[in-house]
Amino acid sequence: MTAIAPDPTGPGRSAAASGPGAAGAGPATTGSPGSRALGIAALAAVALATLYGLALSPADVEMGDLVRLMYVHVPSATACYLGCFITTAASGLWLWKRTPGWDVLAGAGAELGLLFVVITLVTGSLWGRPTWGTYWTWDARLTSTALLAVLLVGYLALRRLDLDPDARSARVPILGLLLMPNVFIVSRSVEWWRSLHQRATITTLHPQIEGDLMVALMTGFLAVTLVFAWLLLHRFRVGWLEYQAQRLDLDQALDARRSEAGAGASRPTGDEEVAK
Amino acid sequence: MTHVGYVAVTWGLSFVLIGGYALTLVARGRKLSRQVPPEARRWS
Amino acid sequence: MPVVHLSAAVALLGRFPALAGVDLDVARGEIVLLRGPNGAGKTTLLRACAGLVPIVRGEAIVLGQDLRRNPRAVRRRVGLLGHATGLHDDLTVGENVRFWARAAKADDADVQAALGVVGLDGRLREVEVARLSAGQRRRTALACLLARRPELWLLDEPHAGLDADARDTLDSLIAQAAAQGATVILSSHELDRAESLADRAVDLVNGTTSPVAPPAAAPAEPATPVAPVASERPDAPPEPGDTPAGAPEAPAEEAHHVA
Amino acid sequence: MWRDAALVAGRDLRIEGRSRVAISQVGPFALLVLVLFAFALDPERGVLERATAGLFWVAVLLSAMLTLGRSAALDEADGVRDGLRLSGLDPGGIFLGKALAVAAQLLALEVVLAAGVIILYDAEPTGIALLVATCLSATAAVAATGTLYGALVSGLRVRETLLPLLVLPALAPVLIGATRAFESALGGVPAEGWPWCGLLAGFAVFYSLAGALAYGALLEGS
Repeated sequence: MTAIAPDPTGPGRSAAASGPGAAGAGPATTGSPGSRALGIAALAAVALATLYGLALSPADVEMGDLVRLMYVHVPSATACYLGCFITTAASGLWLWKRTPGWDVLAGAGAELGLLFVVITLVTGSLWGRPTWGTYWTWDARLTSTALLAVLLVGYLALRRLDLDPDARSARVPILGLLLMPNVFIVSRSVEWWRSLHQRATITTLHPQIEGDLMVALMTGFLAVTLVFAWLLLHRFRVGWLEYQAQRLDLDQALDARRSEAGAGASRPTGDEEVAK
Repeated sequence: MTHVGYVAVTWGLSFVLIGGYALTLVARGRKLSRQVPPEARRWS
Repeated sequence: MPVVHLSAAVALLGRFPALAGVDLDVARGEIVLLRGPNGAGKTTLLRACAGLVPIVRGEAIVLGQDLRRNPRAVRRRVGLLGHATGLHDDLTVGENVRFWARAAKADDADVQAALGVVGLDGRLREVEVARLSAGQRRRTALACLLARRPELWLLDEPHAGLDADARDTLDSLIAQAAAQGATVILSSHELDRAESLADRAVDLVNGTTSPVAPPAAAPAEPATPVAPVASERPDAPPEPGDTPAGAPEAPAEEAHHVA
Repeated sequence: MWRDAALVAGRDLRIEGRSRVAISQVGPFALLVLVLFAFALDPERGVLERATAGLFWVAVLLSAMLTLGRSAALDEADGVRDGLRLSGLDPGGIFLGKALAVAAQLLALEVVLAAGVIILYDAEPTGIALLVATCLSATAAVAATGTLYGALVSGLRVRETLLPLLVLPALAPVLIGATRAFESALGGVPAEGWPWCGLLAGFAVFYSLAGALAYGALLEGS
């Protein structure tokens, strides 16, 4: 997260600063020495989490080995909320500062949010099948997560339509700004709704996790956080490149416009003062 | 280990989804990097 | 202080620079005609003066307000008659004019007067706009503009679709408004009519105020086809001082056309 | 601002009254949805009676999509948006006016639908005050949210399909709250419904404020 230091005027400047002299060297990628270090750390954390989550930690007393799903599921859910939060915060900052970097960051957050919400939903249903005997139940958390996925799909659908960065209207950032409040209202009301009827069927979703299991969960968090940061950094840079590639070179376009052939005056350009 | 299938599918699918997304990101980054002048890529 | 002062103004439609450097100064009470072929940027220039298309480069002062900073302060004092009429099909003529007039805080007397001037105060007043002819729609739109009493009139081909009588009425309205201190910028393909109405004309070519050749030089130039000159001028928007340098452009274009 | 809101609301309602789309199409559509529910859920098994509150609000939401689409389309005709930008009307006022016009139409629709569920589904209202309060606050919530989202998608070619995708998930809390409140009022314990009614009112206030603040920026985008 901090690696990208959302600085719209100089995205990735911190990463560039960490590797002076790298300019122009190597193939053209979105990678930088900073992002490579982050990537290595993320891969190491993933390896550690896999080791702990699948081998070193014991099975849970109640859930058995199904607890190993939690090490993916819970950090993913956190990551998707983090993505939504980034989108809302960056949208607000775009509306305030109007610099393109914030808009790119808002899009990156939403896309990562969607990726992790899909993982959350899939792992949640996979956990539900052996636990409740069904892939889907109208549990408050599952339902509000599904709605969150739809909200993200809607935001990205609007975003896809409104691509032109120079003529960008405020509608995408306003929808992005509404994302987090919507997520909050939806999840609160859904939880209130479900708690009235089903007496806490699913409090076992987050059972007491202690000891080695806690260590495994923490390595899961670490891995997902680092992976999230790496993905966000690269998604931001891809978005920035898209912005640069699409950005109108105004000087060039103006010259082209002034020298347009064939559209010249079809009339004598006579006196400026027209006889009255 | 109980429920091996569920555990394997969960972890495997997560790896595939995140890894696939990461690969597409890198590929998109490479493609776009060639279209954009180097000074636009302030990180390299 | 001029009512409209544009200097090297650039405006984009999407990613297309519809205005690529416009210099324009219009004094209070003037009637200025915009000339230029299709696609020259006349409509965009009028809409930009109304604050509907943002000016992204250059200076733009309209009615004493900086258009780039504060377009909303300009808009309510401007009347725009464009290709789109801004009318609601399901409302009658009178209801349409009253809605826009009341939005601009004009009263019903203004509405009545405006409808009378354009000849829509009779039976047509109660007719839904959907059932009007194109010319009647434009007269309704003109009534909306009149009722708002704008200080700056921006008329985009106001003569189009009007019959001869209505054109005469429109011309006398424009002259009358200018005499009372309103400022008018219009574009028209009815050049004879518009040129006799306007105090002066401004030529717009390829989104820029094309430099005007001296009167004697224009017809006398030999018809030598020359490649458009503008591409050889890497300097940005034409400054007022650019005019002599760009002078050959106009005859060259003309020669091109003749050939 | 309120003067501008009244002016815009008057315009929208006058146009709707003139074109009669609300009466001749949206209302019958809503009743048709009620009948379709009856086909889908066998009336003999008592499902309809138990689901009345939910079906009522689903029918309202589906019909509201049509009303909202029409409300947004009004400002896209022939330069009307330019006219609004030039008019000097307060953007917040325009938003409130449009939302008020939508709310008035939805309230009329709800009266028709209420008659429909009483006749077709044999519903027996017990808490009239709660019913009315729920209708008012839920309608305000739907109108404010829908008008804001209508402006978000205005001018896009895919407006009609994108609007439901964006607005329906955001309105999920309204559906939940209004349905629970109605269940309490239709044979339940009315006291249990009032907190839901409060949620709806809060939702309506939030979106009214958000819309009034955001509408100016949305009107600017072409």
